[in-house]
Amino acid sequence: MTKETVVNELDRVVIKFAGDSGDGMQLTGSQFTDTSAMLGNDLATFPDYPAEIRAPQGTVAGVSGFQVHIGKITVYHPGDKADVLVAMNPAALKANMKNVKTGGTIIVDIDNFTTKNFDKAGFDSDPLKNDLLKDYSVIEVGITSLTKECLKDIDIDGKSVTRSKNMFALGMVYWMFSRPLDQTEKFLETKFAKKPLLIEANKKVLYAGLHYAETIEALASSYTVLPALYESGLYRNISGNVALAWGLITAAIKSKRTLFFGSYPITPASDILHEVAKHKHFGAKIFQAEDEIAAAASAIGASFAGALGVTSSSGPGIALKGEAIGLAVMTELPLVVLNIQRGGPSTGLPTKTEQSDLLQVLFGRNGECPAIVIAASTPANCFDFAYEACRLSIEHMTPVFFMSDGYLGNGAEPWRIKSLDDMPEIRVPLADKSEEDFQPYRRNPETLVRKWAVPGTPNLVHRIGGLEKEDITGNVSYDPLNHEFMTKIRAEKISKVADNIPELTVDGAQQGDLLVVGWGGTYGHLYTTVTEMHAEGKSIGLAHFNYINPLPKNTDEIFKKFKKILVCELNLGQFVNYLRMMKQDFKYLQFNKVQGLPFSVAELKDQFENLLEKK
Amino acid sequence: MTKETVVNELDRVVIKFAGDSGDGMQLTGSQFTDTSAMLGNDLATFPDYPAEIRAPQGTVAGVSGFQVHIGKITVYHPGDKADVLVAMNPAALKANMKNVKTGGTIIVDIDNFTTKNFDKAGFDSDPLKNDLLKDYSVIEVGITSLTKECLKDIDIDGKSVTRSKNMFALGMVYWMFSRPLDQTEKFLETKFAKKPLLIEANKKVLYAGLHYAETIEALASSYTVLPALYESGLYRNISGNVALAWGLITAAIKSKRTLFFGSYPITPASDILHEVAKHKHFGAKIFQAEDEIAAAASAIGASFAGALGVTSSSGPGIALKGEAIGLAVMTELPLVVLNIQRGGPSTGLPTKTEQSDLLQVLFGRNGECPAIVIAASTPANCFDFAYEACRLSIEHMTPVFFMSDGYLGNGAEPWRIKSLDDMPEIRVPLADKSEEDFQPYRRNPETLVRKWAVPGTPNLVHRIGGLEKEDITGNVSYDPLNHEFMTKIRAEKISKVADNIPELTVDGAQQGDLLVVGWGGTYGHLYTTVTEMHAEGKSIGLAHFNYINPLPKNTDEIFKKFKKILVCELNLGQFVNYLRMMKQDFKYLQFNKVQGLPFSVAELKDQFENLLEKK
Amino acid sequence: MAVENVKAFKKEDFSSDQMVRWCPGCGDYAILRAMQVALAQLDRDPEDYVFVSGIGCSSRFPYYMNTYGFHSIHGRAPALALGVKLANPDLRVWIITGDGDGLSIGGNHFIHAMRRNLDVNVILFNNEIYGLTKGQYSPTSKLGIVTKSSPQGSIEVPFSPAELALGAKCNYFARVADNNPKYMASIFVEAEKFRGTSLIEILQNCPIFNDKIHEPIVGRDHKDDTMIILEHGKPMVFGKERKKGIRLNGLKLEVVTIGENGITEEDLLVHDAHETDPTLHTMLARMTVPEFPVAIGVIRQVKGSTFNDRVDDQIAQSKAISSFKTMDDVLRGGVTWEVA
Amino acid sequence: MAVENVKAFKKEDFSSDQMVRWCPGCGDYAILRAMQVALAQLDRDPEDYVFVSGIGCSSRFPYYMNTYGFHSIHGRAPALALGVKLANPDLRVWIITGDGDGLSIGGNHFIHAMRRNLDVNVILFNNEIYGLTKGQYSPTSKLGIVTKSSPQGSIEVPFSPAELALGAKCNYFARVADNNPKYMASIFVEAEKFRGTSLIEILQNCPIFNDKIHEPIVGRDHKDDTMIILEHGKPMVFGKERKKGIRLNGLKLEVVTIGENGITEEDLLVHDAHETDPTLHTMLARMTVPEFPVAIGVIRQVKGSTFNDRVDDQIAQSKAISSFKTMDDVLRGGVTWEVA
Ligand SMILES: Cc1ncc(C[n+]2csc(CCOP(=O)(O)OP(=O)(O)O)c2C)c(N)n1
Ligand SMILES: Cc1ncc(C[n+]2csc(CCOP(=O)(O)OP(=O)(O)O)c2C)c(N)n1
Ligand code: SF4
Ligand code: SF4
Ligand SMILES: [Mg+2]
Ligand SMILES: [Mg+2]
Repeated sequence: MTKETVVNELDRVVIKFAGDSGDGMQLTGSQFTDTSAMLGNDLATFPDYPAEIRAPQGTVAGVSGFQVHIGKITVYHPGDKADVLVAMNPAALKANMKNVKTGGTIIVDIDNFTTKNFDKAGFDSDPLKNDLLKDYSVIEVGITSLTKECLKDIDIDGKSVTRSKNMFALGMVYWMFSRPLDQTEKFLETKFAKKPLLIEANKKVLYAGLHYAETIEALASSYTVLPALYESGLYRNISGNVALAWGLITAAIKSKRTLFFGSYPITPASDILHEVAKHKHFGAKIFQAEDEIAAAASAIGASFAGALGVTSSSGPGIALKGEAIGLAVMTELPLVVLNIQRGGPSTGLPTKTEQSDLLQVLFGRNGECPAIVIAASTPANCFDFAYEACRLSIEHMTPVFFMSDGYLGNGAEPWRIKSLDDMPEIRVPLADKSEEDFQPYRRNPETLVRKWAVPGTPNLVHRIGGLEKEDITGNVSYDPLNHEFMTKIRAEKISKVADNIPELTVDGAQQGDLLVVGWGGTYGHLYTTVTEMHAEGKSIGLAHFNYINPLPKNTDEIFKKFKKILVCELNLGQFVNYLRMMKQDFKYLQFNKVQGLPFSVAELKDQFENLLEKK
Repeated sequence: MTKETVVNELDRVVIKFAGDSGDGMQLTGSQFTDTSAMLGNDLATFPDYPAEIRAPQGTVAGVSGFQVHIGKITVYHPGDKADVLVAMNPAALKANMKNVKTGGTIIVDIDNFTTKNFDKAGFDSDPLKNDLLKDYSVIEVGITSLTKECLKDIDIDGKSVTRSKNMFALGMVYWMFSRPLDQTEKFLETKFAKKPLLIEANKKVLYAGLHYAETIEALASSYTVLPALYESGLYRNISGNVALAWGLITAAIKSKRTLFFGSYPITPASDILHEVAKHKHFGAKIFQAEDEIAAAASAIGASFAGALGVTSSSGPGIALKGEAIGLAVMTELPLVVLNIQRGGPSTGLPTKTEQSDLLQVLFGRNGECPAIVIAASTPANCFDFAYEACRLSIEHMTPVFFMSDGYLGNGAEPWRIKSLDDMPEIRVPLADKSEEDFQPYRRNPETLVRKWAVPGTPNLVHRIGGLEKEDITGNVSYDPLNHEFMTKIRAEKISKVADNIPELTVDGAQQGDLLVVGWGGTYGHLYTTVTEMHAEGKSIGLAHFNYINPLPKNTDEIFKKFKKILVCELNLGQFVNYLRMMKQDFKYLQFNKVQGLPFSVAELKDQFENLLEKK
Repeated sequence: MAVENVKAFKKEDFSSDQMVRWCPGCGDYAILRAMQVALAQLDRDPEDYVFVSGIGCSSRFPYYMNTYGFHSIHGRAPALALGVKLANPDLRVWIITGDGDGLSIGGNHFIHAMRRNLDVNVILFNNEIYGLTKGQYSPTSKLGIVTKSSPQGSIEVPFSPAELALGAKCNYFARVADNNPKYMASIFVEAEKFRGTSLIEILQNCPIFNDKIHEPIVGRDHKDDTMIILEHGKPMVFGKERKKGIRLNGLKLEVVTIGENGITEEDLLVHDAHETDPTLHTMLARMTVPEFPVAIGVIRQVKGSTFNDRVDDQIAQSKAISSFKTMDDVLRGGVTWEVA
Repeated sequence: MAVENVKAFKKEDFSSDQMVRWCPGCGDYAILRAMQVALAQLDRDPEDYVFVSGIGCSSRFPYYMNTYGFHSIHGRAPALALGVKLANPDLRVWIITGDGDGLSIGGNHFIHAMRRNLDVNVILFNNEIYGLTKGQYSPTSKLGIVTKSSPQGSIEVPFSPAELALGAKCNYFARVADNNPKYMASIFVEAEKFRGTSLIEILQNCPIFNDKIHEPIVGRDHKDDTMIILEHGKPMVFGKERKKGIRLNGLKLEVVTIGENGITEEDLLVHDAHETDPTLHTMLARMTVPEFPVAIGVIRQVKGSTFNDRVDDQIAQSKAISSFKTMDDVLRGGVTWEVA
């Protein structure tokens, strides 16, 4: 990654509430502000009222807005573009959509998206139905009707009902940014001290909004890395899960394989299924399975039959796939397993981000059962690493785990668009019918890869399965020495993948005092912090891993060049422990966070500075 | 373990073939001998014919036997007691059963077990139906009828059919000891050179026996550790899986919990299910589930309702239980998970022993999901460690993995019988209805254990689940800091278990040149080798781990006392890698074997001597 | 039915302190209320109930009941509940599941639960969609439905929960709509009294992701003609004017009008929920609009021994005949020897 | 039936070089032979077939067929086979499973396979026992059976594979006994020609762990009276003298004797395997000894669109209407901007 980047952190988030003058947006915005202030955030706000006192309802002129910029670290201005826009009607959308970051989240009250209102707002057609908002994460909610429904048992007038719908929007935003409700509750109690019914109603709607966001598992999709210095080229905005889906399709086309995608919905991975399902025109076979096991097993069957078998899930679903993945290891078939991580253990925190499935994908199978593990590190490079997962899986005839997380998957960033031609060749180790004396477990002596002999091909008829295989013939074998041989060769085959992946690179100082080590979705924050500090003259470098098993060949070399190594992860220390296994000779420090949130630059800087001083 | 032990290794196995004079036992025995000789085994044989030339059929006097003792290392005599007895009729059983090691395997041709034959042999009743063979692993096979069935399409006379049944027995024993068939095939070709039908018939039966043993997953159940110096007391012979089952029942009785056992059959764990199913008289609830997931989930439900929930399986089934075990971690309920390991990956080698599921049980779950892991190390101490698994699971309200393997589970050894009174107290952290302001996630400040509040109890009504819990109340919480706090407390709770387990002890030298490290089922071989070498004056000690997570507190202390540490395992190095994570400061050497077989003393000695010399 | 409530519980006694988190207008609210009303009519204390659920919007249910509750993992509630019930058969166990939770990932546990006949109640919230994961088609979604995961329409033939359950040896099946909580409560009460697995399918509306999917059946303005409430021992009459009925014609059911073509109530089928042969129950459960009204109420209710009783019987039998009285008897049984 | 075999295959062409490992006398041998005979009658080359199995004695089957084969993991064969078939719909896919593999751990995939109607064949080896793991009761074992895991007798009500499958929307169900390989082969040939999921239950004997369990049905000396072979379009006659028949009486089946009480062949049911309503098929499939003969042959055979066709239709439709012709169109579609 050559481009210069800056981080837009979650703790420097910009939210814009916009609606008609009567929609109570000022109040909503200031409630969010006050609550955030109580949490100790620094902030800057920018309310903008309509020019006229009584602007015509539903027009752009009548839109009232409140922008708030909050941050853990000092915030100097109300923010340029919003991460989240709440648009209570089409006019509010029209007035503010240009000021939403590409990839940002837009919450709209669909109840107000009527033809009449489009007209008033100056839209030609329904902006939710055309391509206009393609690059935003749009959450369509019937705020008005849900508010009404919520208050149907409370005896207040219709106007009060309508007025309280801003609380629904506020509740949703509170959920997305994990804000407590007590400040606003107190506010409501004071404001409506004499109208207890209104207190009850407003609170009820506030909670309804919060719970609604929880129920529909609404995620804040702001992402960290915004390229500042662009290379020239054509750009688009892209979210991690979409980029990932496209990477898979691209790899299938390039390798001339049918893409088979078997999945069972789960947050935050479902969007990949939704996205690939839109692209059947390339011949992709999409299967929404009855469960995760069927999803994995079907992908293995498809691979056996010559397709590119892919399966996706998040932690709990990946746990269920372990046995099937073992079968793919034993049968040495391609299989791409996508793990969009979320907070664990168990059901955990489905909508929060975490990196705590690393050891599971490395070791969560019975027996000696090695698999390739790679991780994307930005939303856009989900495209590249999804492609890479397919390439490695096919070229090495073995399962590959592709690791992402809720933060990457849902986040978006500008992407310099690649073309099919930019992507590396995928060498498919197909056996063909002219094969002489075909043996299913004969291997390429260099890569140790067996050939892919696809059903339907004459001359290659053979049978495979989960029992230990005899070397070369692939027949069932209980022979002790054969078992040891095969166990070792399966391990060796995976370590040889190191010859087929790029070396590790370092950002910032190439040697010196402190090497920051990270992997996966933390790249944006680590990169920003390290390069900023390096620019300030600190002896600090960043080695960020996309390839985890096997590790890049030059890992030792790089580790040797630094006095201290600090491994930063959103878990209790899984990669650092893996490094202790694989590279025991180095001493590792670790910095961990398990809050369902990404790192913040501020906390990282703190850590790094501390360590640099201590030397 | 204070008693002195000697090893009876697989490669010093004694097999006795016995039948009527006409049954061809001499030929069978010598075939086994020749085949073993060709494999490079040292051996000693002892044929014993009936005294009379034509002893009456079916009587003890008419029994013809052939004993063979084979070994990788020098064998000086045909062996005392047999590891495996093949008894073609009741008389052969009668004549030889005293000379089978307790816990040994007896293969009988049930077709000959008729009342008439019992009489002739001098049995009062059917020896297969009464308690007589309780302490052996008896394989009942209809050898005669299966042979007939097998040859029904080959046109040879009845006598030739009957005569070839010894080949069935031989085929079975070949399977059990992984012998190749070619030597015997050649022999048959020569012997019956002029009668091609007999060649075909005998070969067919030989293979039928081999495949039959494979199909019914016959295991050779010889075990290694035979106590030589007994403490005084009452002894019995016991196999690992039976000891384990009894340990569970004992723990349930001691803790006054209903034992709930939920399982799905799988080799080599099924026998535990069969054994507990025999003991419903203690109120145990046994559930043969529809699959492993249901087995685990049902055990969790039972634990929630106040029972001692246990589930058993082997590697592939454990893979399936991962998600459910995560739920038990999150809900902090007792759950004992028994993993009787077999050769992997995938279906692998179902009847062979291996230690390759360690990393799976340590890390095979999504999220930060710690569990206690302990391992038995001899068949008899499966009793103790099963009990211990229950104790720790209840006292610490958390899942415990109990690790055994096919070798331990199926093997047997003499056991100095324990009594309920010998077993340590189990302190059940029950909440009772007088609890004031009960909160499901309030913890014991020392152990961090929450209380077990059992449905049906007034005043303790509460709800739990897999979503992250709020500290103290146990309500669903998405709060970032609470999540970090809970994640850490779950980890800390498990590390505090170290206060409730014994320290690690060392056999042989207490300090010095070489510390051999092992865990689980390899104890017998490691112990024998190390103590023999120590007796010879070598500076060598053995630290064998039964407690794996957490590690005993004094682990560092012991590691420090040796110059070299060698970790020996039946896998590619899982425990050693775990030690590299947990105790990074030490350097580890490793010795691994992945052949589906236990270590042999010879190969261990070789390794150890090499290392001691190199110093 | 004679409802005893010697303890005079109120609905609120079964209502937990947790805030209910479903979307406004969700059909789940009515089900929750009906359950609280139902349990208040019975005489068991809150601590005697355990609500076990999987994952889904519906599976949040246990949090809102002031009883013991377990919000478990996706699809596994029947297995978990089996452990609860066997561990303590005195507990009254309710399984809460959705069409995705129960019939997709949980299908295996579901069918095995049916054949075992454990004494539990299963409430299947059938909204024909995955609610919690934001609207993918489920195993009960109609062929052709456009959802997030089926942009061109679903290509899966749906299950009928009733047919599947009856094919799996289910002994008790009832169906209710979410817009009649009072009637629902009465069915809950009945189910609770039935010894064995009672399965209740609820036609539940998800206003957010699959709004009005049951409207052709449950819609206020036509429901009398599109639903038929079956009552054991009563003729199968329905319709606003109660003029329509169900008759058997060979092996087919047909809708007839009383008074037309000489048809009288005598010609109609009389509902026999207790018939052991499931043939007619399956046919009734299979009826669907527009041809037929959808059958509501207890369609099948056949007594049989329960799994928990069978487990306990074997324990009792085993206790009676076992020669082992204490664990030490076991440990010391068989061949032993003394070392001095 | 007209069997074309333009390629003149021999049974041996479908027989692999692997030694068959089942116990002597195992019913699996006959099934293997029948399969080889059946495929030899058809005109597809060995490489066009894929046999996919789970785990169990029965699941060893693919090793012995000279075709592509996949011995997968326990219970998951239907899911794996779905991937094979969708990846290449030209392949002829056979799923081999056992009563444990298919109905215990694999129950969920089994029922979902039934409703989807993928064009594959499923052979269920029903020996009412777990063979490979040495004899525990299975989901089809009879209540009360004593096995290794049920020393006091099994307490589980068994599934009827037919009822379960039909309840799950199965379109093709046949049943055969392992002691009539010729007839079995003819059914395999028919199933292979059927487009959709064909389920064939085989009453298979396991002489080692559950010997003669089907004897009351298939025993040589009485089988004419204890089995009825159903043929589409033919009256339901059976018995050694072909004097017995099946008649419908209200909603119940009954066995009648031709010539007694004035009964003629006219009174008997005529088998209609093509009837879409599964009611009668379910009743027929449910018949069991001693009251009834057990139905053998193709009990249900109803055409419907296949899952693989539906998948391919959507792809074709999508190709026809999509504005994206190349991947680059997708990558460059939507809002983009140029940086110089
Ligand atoms: C193992 C696993 N896989 C997938 C999910 C994601 N998931 C949660 S609920 C659900 C479907 C819920 O549908 P349904 O049971 O119909 O409940 P509803 O929300 O409609 O009430 C899915 C797929 C999960 N939580 N765990
Ligand atoms: C995940 C998993 N669980 C359990 C097993 C053990 N297992 C192998 S086959 C089998 C049952 C086989 O029964 P069935 O399908 O009826 O086949 P049969 O041997 O009777 O032909 C079991 C429980 C396994 N291999 N994998
Ligand atoms: S998404 Fe649907 S089912 Fe879920 S709570 Fe909302 S309305 Fe109810
Ligand atoms: S155990 Fe039974 S089913 Fe398995 S091969 Fe032997 S006879 Fe056949
Ligand atoms: Mg649903
Ligand atoms: Mg079976």
